Order: sequence, then structure tokens, then C-alpha cells
Amino acid sequence: MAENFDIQILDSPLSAEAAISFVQSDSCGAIDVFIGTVRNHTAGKTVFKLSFEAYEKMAVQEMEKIAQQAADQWPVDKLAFHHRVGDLAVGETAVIIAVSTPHRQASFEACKYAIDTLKQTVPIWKKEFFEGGEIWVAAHP
Amino acid sequence: MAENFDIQILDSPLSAEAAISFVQSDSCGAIDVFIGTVRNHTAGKTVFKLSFEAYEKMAVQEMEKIAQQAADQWPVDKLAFHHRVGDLAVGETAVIIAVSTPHRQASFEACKYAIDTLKQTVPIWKKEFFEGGEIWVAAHP
Amino acid sequence: MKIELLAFGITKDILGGRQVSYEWEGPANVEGLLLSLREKHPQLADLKSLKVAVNSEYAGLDKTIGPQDEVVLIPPVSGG
Amino acid sequence: MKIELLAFGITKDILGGRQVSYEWEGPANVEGLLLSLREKHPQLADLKSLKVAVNSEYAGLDKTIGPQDEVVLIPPVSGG
Repeated sequence: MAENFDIQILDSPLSAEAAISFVQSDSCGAIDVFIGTVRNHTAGKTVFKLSFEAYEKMAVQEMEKIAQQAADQWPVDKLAFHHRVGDLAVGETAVIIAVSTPHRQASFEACKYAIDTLKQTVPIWKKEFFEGGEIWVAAHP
Repeated sequence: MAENFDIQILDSPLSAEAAISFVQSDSCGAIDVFIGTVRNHTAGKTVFKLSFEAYEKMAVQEMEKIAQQAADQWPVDKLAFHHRVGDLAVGETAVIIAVSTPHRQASFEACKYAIDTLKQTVPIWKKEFFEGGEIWVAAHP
Repeated sequence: MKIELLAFGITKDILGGRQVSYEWEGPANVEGLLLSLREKHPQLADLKSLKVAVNSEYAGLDKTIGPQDEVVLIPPVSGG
Repeated sequence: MKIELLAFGITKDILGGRQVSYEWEGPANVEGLLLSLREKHPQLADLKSLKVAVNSEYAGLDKTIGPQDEVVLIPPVSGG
């Protein structure tokens, strides 16, 4: 993996501080950080928890591709990309993406690209546990 | 101040963790955080430090206006907006903006609006100390 | 062709396990596998999408599958 | 009109202090103040912009200024 990327799938709580420390760079003036957290409701249902599973080997590879694509499109100095697996309670963090760039516009665009693309290509699946049932998110049309 | 905003001008180091904790919300799935840091160069010059001063009373008011304008345009649940004053070394954090929203797109847009508007309206001034001189940034055409 | 198939997300529930031995007649490629699977497990046809990864890369329908390949069912992803 | 004027950023350097007593002839409003200041301190005319805040709100040129108002010079801001 390129040494300016820090890509991890973890079954323990994620740390925004760790992601931010990794991307800090004296040559950069901007860091954008996206944090995805577990909401207490979705589509009008009360959610108790989420459970994430990953095809880890491929998920890490796909996250690396995304980081590289971001670095090809914007002047990314460093990028941290951490995703949690296992059971997550409401309020816990599922994903953190931090990107450092010389100027701010690129940090927003690269970070947004990474989270948008994660949701399309990275083999990670989320099961929602709500009042009265459970469902694999997005599985059906 | 609206209780869902945390607006501060500080002469001590800023904490991303504090800003993120403030905006965390069980009803939100997204937090975007922008961190502005001191770069070691600008326009080809080596920068040693920056010094920020603020017309604090008005700066806080203008930051509150920005937070409110963001909340008027996007479904912002909470917003933290911290700016540092005094002398900052290379790598230190000058500003942190954290925004929580139900979904991710709004978090990016509201955060970007806040930092873009800060740079236009908030009475804070930055002096750059570089090899061979010092300059009030953006003062002259 | 007979392979060990890995299934994630909802496909694990439909196939009844993370790793299942799976045998099919017909072409030894992704298309042949998917045709057979959808016939045997009609619920797979109800998914919004169903991709196959071979050796941890997304594979096209004409990708050949051998007994040594790591073959994985990828239902619609939902990370983040 | 005579007021205590607060100056930040480069205007502090140009006027020689954070707080200066300033007296001018002519209209007791923002426009009158700025005209007088630019005449006395020509460097102020070189700035990219120069705004005035009265009681911590940006003020238009016709905003009247009284002795009790807090009047502040706002050169181009550069926070963040």
C-alpha cells in the first residue's frame, strides 16, 4: 500500500484523532474528515443497532483503489480510511475518512469522492436491527 | 446563542475531539469536519509561524450568523466552530468546523459554506512570518 | 465444476452459510455459476444486484472459474 | 466629531495603535470618517478593502456615528 494511505478494517471503536494525526502534514493547509455514525432511526423505524460484515481482503483492496483514485484527481497528501465491522450501537462510528490537501476545496472533494465511492464498490454489508425485524440494507430494489 | 451551536475563539490549542463530541447526535448519520492548519510555505516562501488576531465580540457574532445561515440552508443538527488566535507554529490548527446532519451530502455542503464564508466576513486577521519579512495576509490587491 | 463458494450479506442467509460447496453443470465461468445459482435459489434473482468476485476482484460474466479460484458472491454493498 | 477608534490587522500598524483618539471635520458618518482617514493616512487607500463596524455590525457609508458608538476599522479579513 502507498505509505501515504492508512487503510484499515477494524472490529474495535474507530478514533477520529488517529485518522487526523495520520493525515496531518506541514505542507498542507486543509484537512477534511467525514465520520459516518449510526442513526437511531431510518425510514420511520427505530433502529437498535447495526451489524457490519466485510469481505476484508477485497474491501481493503477496494478502499486502496479509492484512495489512489482520489490522489489521481486531487492533490491529496495523505488519506486515512477506517471502517468498523461487527455490532455497532446507535451513535457509534462506522467509517472515518480523513484527507489532507494544500487547499481546502480539494480536501472536501476528495473526501466526498471517497465516501460516495465506498458506498458503491467496497464489499461491506450492513444489517439493520429495528423494532419488529432486521434487514440487509439495500439488498432489494 | 442557539444551544445547538458551539462557537469559540480560543488562544489555546484547538481540539478536533471536542468539536466532534459536541456535534455527535443520535439522529444524524453524518459528521463533516474541516480543519485548517498552518502550512510551512505559501507562494514559494518558507513560513515560520502565523499570528492571528480577532475583533472577538464581532467575530463570534459573525460566526453565529454563519452557523445560523448554514442551519437555514441545510438540516444541520449541531455545529461547532472554533477559531484560534495568537501565534501558531507550522502544523498547528487555526480553525475547526464540525457539522452533523442526517445524511452526508448536507454535512459537506454546510461545512464548506461555513469555512468559505468565514474567510469573507469574520473579523479575524492573519499575519504571516516568513524568511525575510512578515505580511498581513490579503491586505493589499 | 465444483468450487467452495463464499457468501456475504444476504447471500449468506440465502445459501445457508458463509462457505458452501457448490457444483454446477454448464459453462465454468461467472455466467454459468450465476445461472445455476439463480435456478437453485430463486431469492437471488430478487436482489437489486448480484456480482461475483474471483480472487478478490470483481469479475465479468465471461470470467472463467477454476477449482483453485476464490469465488465470492457480492450482493448490493452497503458500507459507510 | 471625535471618537475612540479601534484598529485591527494592518490598520493597527498604519494608525500606530489598537485604540486611537480620532477627530475629523465633516459629516459624522462612516463616509465622513473614511474620507478623513484616507486623507490623513494615504496607506489606507492602498488596501484591497476597508470596512467600518459600528457597535460590532458592518456599517454602510451613511451610518451615523456618535461619540458613544464603538467604531472599528476592518481591513480585508483573513481568518481560517
